[in-house]
Amino acid sequence: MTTATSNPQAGRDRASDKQLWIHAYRQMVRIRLFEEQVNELYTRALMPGLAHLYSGEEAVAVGVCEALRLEDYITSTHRGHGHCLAKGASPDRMFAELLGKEAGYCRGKGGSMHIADPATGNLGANAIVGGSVGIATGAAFAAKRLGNGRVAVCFFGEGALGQGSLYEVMNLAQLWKLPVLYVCENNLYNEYTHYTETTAGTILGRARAFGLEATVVDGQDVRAVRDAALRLVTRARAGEGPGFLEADTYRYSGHHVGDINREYYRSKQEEHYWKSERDPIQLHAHWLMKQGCADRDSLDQIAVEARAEMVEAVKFAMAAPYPSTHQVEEDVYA
Amino acid sequence: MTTATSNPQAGRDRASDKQLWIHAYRQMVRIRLFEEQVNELYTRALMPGLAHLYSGEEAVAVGVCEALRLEDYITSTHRGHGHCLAKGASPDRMFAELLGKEAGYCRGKGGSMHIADPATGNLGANAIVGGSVGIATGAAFAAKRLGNGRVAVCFFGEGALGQGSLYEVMNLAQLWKLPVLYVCENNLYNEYTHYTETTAGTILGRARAFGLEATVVDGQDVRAVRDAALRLVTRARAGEGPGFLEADTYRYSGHHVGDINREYYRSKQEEHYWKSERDPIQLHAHWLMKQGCADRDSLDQIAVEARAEMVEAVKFAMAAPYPSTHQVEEDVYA
Amino acid sequence: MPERELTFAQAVREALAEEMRHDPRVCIFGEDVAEAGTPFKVLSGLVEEFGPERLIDTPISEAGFTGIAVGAAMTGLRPVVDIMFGDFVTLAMDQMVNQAAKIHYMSGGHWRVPMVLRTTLGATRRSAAQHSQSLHAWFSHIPGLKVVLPSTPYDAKGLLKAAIRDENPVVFFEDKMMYKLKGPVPAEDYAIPLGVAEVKRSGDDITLVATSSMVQVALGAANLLEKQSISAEVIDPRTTWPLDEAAILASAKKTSRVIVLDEGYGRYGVASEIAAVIAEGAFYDLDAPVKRMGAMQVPIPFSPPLEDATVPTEETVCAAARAMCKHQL
Amino acid sequence: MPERELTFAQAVREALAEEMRHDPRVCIFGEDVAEAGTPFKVLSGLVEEFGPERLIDTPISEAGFTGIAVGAAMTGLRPVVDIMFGDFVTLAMDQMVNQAAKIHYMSGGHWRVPMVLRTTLGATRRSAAQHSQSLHAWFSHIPGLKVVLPSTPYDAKGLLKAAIRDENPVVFFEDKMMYKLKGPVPAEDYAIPLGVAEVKRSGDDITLVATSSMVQVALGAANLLEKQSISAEVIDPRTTWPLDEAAILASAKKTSRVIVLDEGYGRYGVASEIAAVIAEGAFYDLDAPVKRMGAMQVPIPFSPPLEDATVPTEETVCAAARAMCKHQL
Ligand SMILES: Cc1ncc(C[n+]2csc(CCOP(=O)(O)OP(=O)(O)O)c2C)c(N)n1
Ligand SMILES: Cc1ncc(C[n+]2csc(CCOP(=O)(O)OP(=O)(O)O)c2C)c(N)n1
Ligand SMILES: [Mg+2]
Ligand SMILES: [Mg+2]
Repeated sequence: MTTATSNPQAGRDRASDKQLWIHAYRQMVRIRLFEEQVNELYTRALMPGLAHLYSGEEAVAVGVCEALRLEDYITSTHRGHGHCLAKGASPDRMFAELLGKEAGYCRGKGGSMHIADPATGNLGANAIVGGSVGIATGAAFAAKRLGNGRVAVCFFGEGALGQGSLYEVMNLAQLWKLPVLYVCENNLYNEYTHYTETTAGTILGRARAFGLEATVVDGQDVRAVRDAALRLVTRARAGEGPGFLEADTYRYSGHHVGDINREYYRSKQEEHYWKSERDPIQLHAHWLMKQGCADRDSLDQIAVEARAEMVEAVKFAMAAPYPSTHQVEEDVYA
Repeated sequence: MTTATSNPQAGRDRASDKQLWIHAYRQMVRIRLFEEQVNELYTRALMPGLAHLYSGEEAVAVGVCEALRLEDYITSTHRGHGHCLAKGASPDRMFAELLGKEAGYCRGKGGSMHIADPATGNLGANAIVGGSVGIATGAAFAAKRLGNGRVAVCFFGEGALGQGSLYEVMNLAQLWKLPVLYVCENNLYNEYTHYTETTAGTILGRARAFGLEATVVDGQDVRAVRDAALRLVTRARAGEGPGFLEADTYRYSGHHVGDINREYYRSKQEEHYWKSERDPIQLHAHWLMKQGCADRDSLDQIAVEARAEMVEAVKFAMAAPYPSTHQVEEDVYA
Repeated sequence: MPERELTFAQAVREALAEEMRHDPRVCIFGEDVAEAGTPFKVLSGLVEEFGPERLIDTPISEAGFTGIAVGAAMTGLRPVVDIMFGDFVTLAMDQMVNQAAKIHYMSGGHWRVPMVLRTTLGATRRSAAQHSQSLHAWFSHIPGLKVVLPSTPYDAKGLLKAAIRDENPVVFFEDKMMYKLKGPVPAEDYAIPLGVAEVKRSGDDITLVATSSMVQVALGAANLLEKQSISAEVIDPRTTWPLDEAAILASAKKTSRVIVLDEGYGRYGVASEIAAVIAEGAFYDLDAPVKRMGAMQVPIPFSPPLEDATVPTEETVCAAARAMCKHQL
Repeated sequence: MPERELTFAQAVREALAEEMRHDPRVCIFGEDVAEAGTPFKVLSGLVEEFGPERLIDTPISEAGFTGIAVGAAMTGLRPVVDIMFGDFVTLAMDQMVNQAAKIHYMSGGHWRVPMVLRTTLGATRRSAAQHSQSLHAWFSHIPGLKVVLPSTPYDAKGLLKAAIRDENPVVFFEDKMMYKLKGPVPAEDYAIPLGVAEVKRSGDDITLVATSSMVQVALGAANLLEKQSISAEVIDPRTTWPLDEAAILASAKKTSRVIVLDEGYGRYGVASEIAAVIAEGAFYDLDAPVKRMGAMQVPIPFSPPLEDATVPTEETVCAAARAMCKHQL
C-alpha cells in the first residue's frame, strides 16, 4: 500500500513512477502467490471450508488500491484476498484467519469471507453478494460528514449488479455527492453463469442513469486501472460525487477452490487465452522491462521474496493455536 | 373498460374513436367523483383509517387501462382507487371495502390499500411502495409461459424508484422479454418530499439502462397516455419486451386525506396551477367539444350519471353489514 | 412542584434532541424525517434545531439507507434510522441481520456498529395487513442485536437515550397507538439501562408479563381484577434482549400464575419465549400453565370489528386472569 | 426385494422431477439451478429433462425472482423458488411475508399463492456467519405461511411433494449437512401431509422433540441413552406450521420429560415455541421443566473448534437427557 499522490493529469516524476509501478508489480505477485498457497492448503485438506481465488484479477485490486491512501476505506467480497492484501493486510494474519486460528484478523471467527482490518481501512469482506454496498456508502457518508477527506471503495463482482440495493445506494451517493467509488469486477461469471445471461442493458448505463461518473477499464492493465481509479477517487474526494469503475477481468480458477470441472460453463480455450495472453502480471512485467524500470532478474527476485513471505506466513498460521472454546461467546456484543 | 383494439399508427375509425374518448372521459369523471365521496366519508368520520386520493391523476389510470384488455393484469398502489375503477371494478363493492364491509372486494379484510379483483385482472393494490413490481412481472412471466397473450401493467409512484427490487425485476423482464409495462406515475412528491430531492440522474435513463423501451408522456393528457401505453403494450404483447412509461402528473389533495396543511412542502400556487390549467378532465372535455365528439350538455350528463352512481354506491356500502367476527380466522390459508 | 407530563411521541423526540445536542455524531436517516417530522410527527421541530445535515430525508430505500447507517456507524457516526412502519423492516433484514448484528463478531471484535433502528409496531389503526405487524420477535431471535420495547413516555425517553449510547445495533419499537399516551417525564438527563425489567404494578395473585402497549392493557386489566379482589402484578421486561429473566422469574415465583402478553404473534414469538423461560425457571412454583396472549394468528384485517378481535384487550386479559385464578383460589 | 435407498439430495430431486412431470405448471427459479444444478448439485440432471424453460437461471436477485414467483403463482404457475443459502432469505422477506403470506387473506380469499420457497439451514460447514443460519423461526411466526423441515430422505420427498401441491406459500428448509444422508425412499408416488408429526423412535423415559438434522442427532443420542438403560422417544414435528401439537403432547405426557432440539437459535425460536406448547399442554404431566437445546446464541463462527461448540451433538443431548432422568429415576 502506497500513499499515492501522483496525479495522472500532471507530468509524473519518473523515479516515483518507477517505484509505484514496481510496487504494483510486487503487490500483484504477492496476491498470486498468496492464492497459490490457499489452493495448496485446500488441496491438502488443511484449510476448513472453501475459498474463492482472486488469481487473474490482481490488477484490479492493486490498481485501485494504489490510488488510495492508507486511511481510505474499502469493502470487499467473498473473493476478497486480493483486496485485503492490496490494501495492506499481512499474509500471516490472513492465513491464520483462513485456518480459523486465534492470530487471524478476526480471531478465527470470520474466515476467508470476512477478513476485516481497521488498521488498513478494510471494513470487511462480505459473503452476501452486494452486502457491502451500503456499508461502503455509509463510510463515505461519515467521511464527508466528519470532513476527514477519506474515500470509500466498494469492490464487487458483476453478479452484484443483480442486487437492488446497489441502485438504492448509488442513488443516495449521487444525491449526497458522497466520496465513494463502486468498482465492478467483471470477470464474466456469476458463479457458473455467464454474466450476459443475467445482465440486461449495459453496465455503465446503469451507473450513469443515477448520475454517476462511470468508466470501463481493461482490468488486466494495472496502470490503466490505477489511472482510472485515481481520476474517480480524486474527483470523489474533491466533493464532485461518486464514481463507478467497471474493470473487465477474469478469474483463472473455479468459482471456489472446489470448482474443478468447469467445462460445462466455460471452455478450456477461454481459460487458456486469458492466462496466456491477458495475464496482468506478465503484461505488467513486459511493460516494466520495456520501460527499463526492471529487468527479468529483478522481477524474479520479487517473486522469490514474495514466495518466501507466503511460505513463512503459512508456517506461522499452521503453527498458531486455535482459539479456546470459551472465546465462542466473546465479541457478540461490544 | 373497453377492449381496445385500435392501433395508434393505423388511421382510426372516427366512430369507434369517439366512443373510446367519451368512455375515457366517463371513466375519469367516475374516478374524480368516487374520490369526492371518499373524502366526504373521511371528513364525516364514516370511513375507518385513511385513504390516498387519486384526483388529478385520472388520465394516467384511464389512459393506460383503455389500452388494455379485460383479461390483462394490473397491480396497483396505496393510491389505487383510480386503477381499480379504470380496470373495471364497481364502486359499490369498492366503497364497501373502504368501509370494511363484508360486501367489499376483499370481504372487508383489505381496505383501501388492498383492493383486488380477479374478474378484472386486478392483482391487488399494495401498501408497500414498490411491493408489487415482482408480482406484476411474475404475472407477465406466467402469461408468456402459458401463452395466453396477456400483458401485465405495474402502476407505481415515482417514489418506488427508490426501491431496489424495481431494478431487479426490470432486469429480469428484459432478459426474459416479458409482456409487462411499468407505469411510473410521477406526481412530483414522495409523501412530503419533492422527487428531485430523492431521485438522482434521470428516470427514463434508469429503465433504458436495463434495455427497456421507455417513454415519458404528459400524464394530464388521456389521449397521449393511451397512445403511448398502447404502443408499449402492443410491443410487449408481441414478445418484443417490457416497456416503461413515465406519466407526469399531480395529485390535487394531500398525500392522504388527513394531509391538510401542505404549505411547508408545496405552494398553494402550484396546486392552483395544476387544478386550473392542467386538469385532465377539463382538458379532455375541451378537446372532445372542439372535435365535435361531445357538447357541454352531454358531458354534464355524464357527470350527473356518475355522481348518481357514486351516491348509490356509497349508500349500498353504508347499508352493508360488517363481516361477522368469526370471519377473522377465515382466508388465512387456501 | 407538579410532575412534568409528556406524550410518548414528545418523550421520544426529547430523547433524540438531547442526544443530538450532547453528541454531534448522532444523526437521523429516514423518509420525511426533516421538514415533515415523519408522518407520525414524532420528529417535528428537530430539523429546525439540528438542520437537514443531521435530519436526513431519504428516498424510499429502506435497504439502502439502513445499509448506509451501518457503514456510517462503523466509521464514526451514531446513526438513528427511522423505518416508518415496522412492516417495512422486511426490506432491511440483510442489513440488520447479516451485517449490523454480525460485524462485531465476524471481525473478531474489531469493528463496532453503534446504531439504533427505530420503528413501529401495533395494530388497531385501521391500516390493514401491511402496516400493522409487530415483528420484534424476529430481531429478538438474532444474537448481536438488542431489542427495546418501551411502554410509557418515561421509559421511551430513558431507553432511547440508552440505546443511542449503546455500542451495539439496537432495534427500538414504538407502538404507534401509544404516541399520544401521556405520562410523567423528568426534565433532567436520565437513561434506563437495557436489560432491566420493571414491576409496573405490584400484586400477589397473578403476574402479567407485558411488553409495549400491552403494559397499558395489563394495567387496565389489573384495575378490573382488583375490583374482583384479584391482585395482579404487572411486570414489563422493557427489552426482549437482553431479557431480565431474574426479575420475571422472581415475580412468577411470587404469584405462581402467569400470563404473558405481547402484541406480536404468539406463535414462535415473544410471548412463547418468555413463557418457556418461566415454565423452565419457575417450574416448581407454578400453580397453572403459563398462558400466552398475543395477536391472533391472522394477517391483520382492515375491517374494524375484525381488527379489534385480533388483539388482547383489558377485558379479555381480565377474563383469562380470572379463569386462571378461579381454579386456584 | 431390498429397500431402495436414496440420499436426501436425490430424494429432493426426485420429488421435484415427479411433480414437474405430472404438473406442467411447476417450474423452478433460482441462481444456477439449470446447468449447474445448484452449488449443492441437488438439481443436477433436471434441466436435461425439463429444459431451461422450466429450470430458470436467474441473476443474483433474491427479492426480484421471489417476487416474480409470487406473481406467477397467482396467475397459473406453481413456482418453486431456490434460495441457495437460508441466510439470503433476508433479501426476500417483503415478498414472502408482506406479499405471499398475506395475499390470500387481504384479497378476502380471491387470490392464491401456491408456491414453495426451498432453502437451506444448518451450521458446521465452515461457512461462517452469513452462510450458516437457520432462520425458520421467522417464517414459522407468520400466519399465511407453512414451514416444512424434513429430517430424512423419505420425509424430504414426501413433504416436498405435498408442499408443491399445497395451495399456499410453503417454506421448505433443507439442512445442507444432510444432503448426503442416505435412507429408504420408495419409488412409488407418495406425499406426506403437512402438519403430521412422526415418532421416529419409540421410548418411555424421555421425549426428544427434534426437527431437521436434529432428528439425526436425537436418534444418535437415543442410542447412547439406550446403553445407559434410558429409553428415549424421538418425535419429529416435520412441519413447524401447521404444528402437530396433539402428537407432541401425547409423547410428552407419556414420558413426562422433554428436551426440544432445533438447530435454530433457541432464543425466540422454534424450540421455545414447542417448549411453551408442551409446558402449557402437558403441565400436569411433566416431571421436570422442558429443556431447550439449539444453536448457541452467537453468530456462527468460522473456526472449527468454535463452530462445533455452537450446535447440540449426540453427546451433549445424551448428557442433558441423563441429567434430566437421573433426577427422577
Ligand atoms: C445474496 C447472495 N446470493 C447468492 C450468493 C451465492 N453466491 C456467492 S458468490 C456468487 C456469484 C457472485 O458472482 P460475482 O458477483 O460476479 O462475483 P465473482 O464470484 O465472479 O467474483 C453467488 C451467487 C451470495 N453469496 N449472496
Ligand atoms: C416500502 C415502503 N416505505 C415507505 C412507505 C410509506 N409510504 C407510503 S406512500 C409513500 C410515498 C409514495 O410516494 P410515491 O411512490 O411517489 O406515490 P404517491 O403517494 O406520490 O402516489 C411512502 C413513503 C411504504 N408504504 N412502503
Ligand atoms: Mg463475476
Ligand atoms: Mg409520488
